[in-house]
Amino acid sequence: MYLSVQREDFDVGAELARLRESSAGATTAGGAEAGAIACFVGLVRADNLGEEVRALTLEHYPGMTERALAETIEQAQQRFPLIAVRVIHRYGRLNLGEQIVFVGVSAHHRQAAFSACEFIMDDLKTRAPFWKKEETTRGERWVEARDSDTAARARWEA
Amino acid sequence: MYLSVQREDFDVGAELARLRESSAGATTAGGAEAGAIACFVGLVRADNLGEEVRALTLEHYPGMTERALAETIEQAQQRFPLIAVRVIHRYGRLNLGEQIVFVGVSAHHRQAAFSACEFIMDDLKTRAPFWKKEETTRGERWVEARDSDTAARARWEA
Amino acid sequence: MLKPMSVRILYFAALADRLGVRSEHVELPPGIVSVDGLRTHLAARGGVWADLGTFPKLRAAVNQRMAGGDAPIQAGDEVAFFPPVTGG
Amino acid sequence: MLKPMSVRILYFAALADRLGVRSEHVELPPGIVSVDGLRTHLAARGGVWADLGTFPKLRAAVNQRMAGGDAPIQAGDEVAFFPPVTGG
Repeated sequence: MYLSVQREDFDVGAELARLRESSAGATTAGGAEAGAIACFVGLVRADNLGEEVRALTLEHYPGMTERALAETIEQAQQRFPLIAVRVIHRYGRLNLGEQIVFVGVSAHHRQAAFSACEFIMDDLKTRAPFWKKEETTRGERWVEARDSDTAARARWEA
Repeated sequence: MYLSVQREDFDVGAELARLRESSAGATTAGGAEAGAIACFVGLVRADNLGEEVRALTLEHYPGMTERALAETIEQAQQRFPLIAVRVIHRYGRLNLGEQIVFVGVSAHHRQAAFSACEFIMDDLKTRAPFWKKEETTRGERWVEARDSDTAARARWEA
Repeated sequence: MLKPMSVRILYFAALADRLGVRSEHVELPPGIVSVDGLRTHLAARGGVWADLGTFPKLRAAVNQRMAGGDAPIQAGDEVAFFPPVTGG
Repeated sequence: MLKPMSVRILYFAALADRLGVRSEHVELPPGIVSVDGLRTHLAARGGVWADLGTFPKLRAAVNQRMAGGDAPIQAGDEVAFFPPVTGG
């Protein structure tokens, strides 16, 4: 597991290369190697609920953020047979189109990789202590939590 | 839509950068920008059904392959609200750990991106005319199609 | 006689903006044993603090873990109040 | 009198290995109008071609589209026979 909460941008290609490296075990051991990598990147979108967003600032709760993300990853590892997981979440001011979050997961089979990647995003959205303040054409405003995110997380308990 | 059937390896970081570029529309249009990118990379695994795999050769049906992958992408675009899609599938001889397939999808929201990425893999697995021949410690053998892949594709029709 | 209990309190995002405070150390009188008890005590300070009592969908964490209103608090704890999270 | 019908036929993967042939052009007698009809005609050539009739889970494509056994075939078509696909 690798987890980082950082102000700086990240290089998705480099992150995926590291995920691949940490997923390739000793070839003689048999079975340690990944057949599937799923990844997700969240970006700052221009248009949120009809108003134009120019940038956003992500506030977070240092310490608790890392703890919450680690718990999310541990839950994913308990639920799905995974080989390696990398999660990066940025904070601070981000412009339109910038990268916010990276989730990369490797597994023997694609369904575990897809499910874990989606689970991590759904869990993180309802648990990790980040708050977005948007700069729109009509001024600043804090983003409201979405019921759809709560519903997305609830699917995993059905 | 971008689609390539090729012998050469691909650079996932560059592919994701291109996906991001083609997903960032005119900011004044509002709504053309992606908030989510989901991607999948399939790798040659060491261990398949208990025998050690050293390499595999992917045979394909030139012409039909491109047509089938284009149909898969079109189906995904009809089913989910997507912004951009990139699919690369390799053929020829691939060593252990090498990349076989890349699927990258951008969308406004993460659920469409995740679903489309998984749908494309499930559809491709049952429709695109590729066949894998493995080199194992016990010689060469053609990989048998898996019932689990047929089942994975069938989920989308439920 | 019971000693006063010291806790650290953090506020985040829209709540911190509303209160104009991001963190404080408070000495609590005896009898405040839960997150809800603490919230009521702080809101009773009046003025802008009344908003803490009525803030919609308020969430809390004790020692950096999500906590419900009946979660216990002890001397030395770090308690945080904030709106629902919106990361990712 | 009906003219013979010319079609191009492709074989892939384990099937091509078994037959020792990857492609051929054949002139078909009148009356062969479907994928299944073509398969039966080819298998009737005997020898290794009998395997085409019994090959398990055989799939087919007509003009590079997946086709069932009752799919029609016409002069000039490209017909392919192959095992279930295993890409991805």
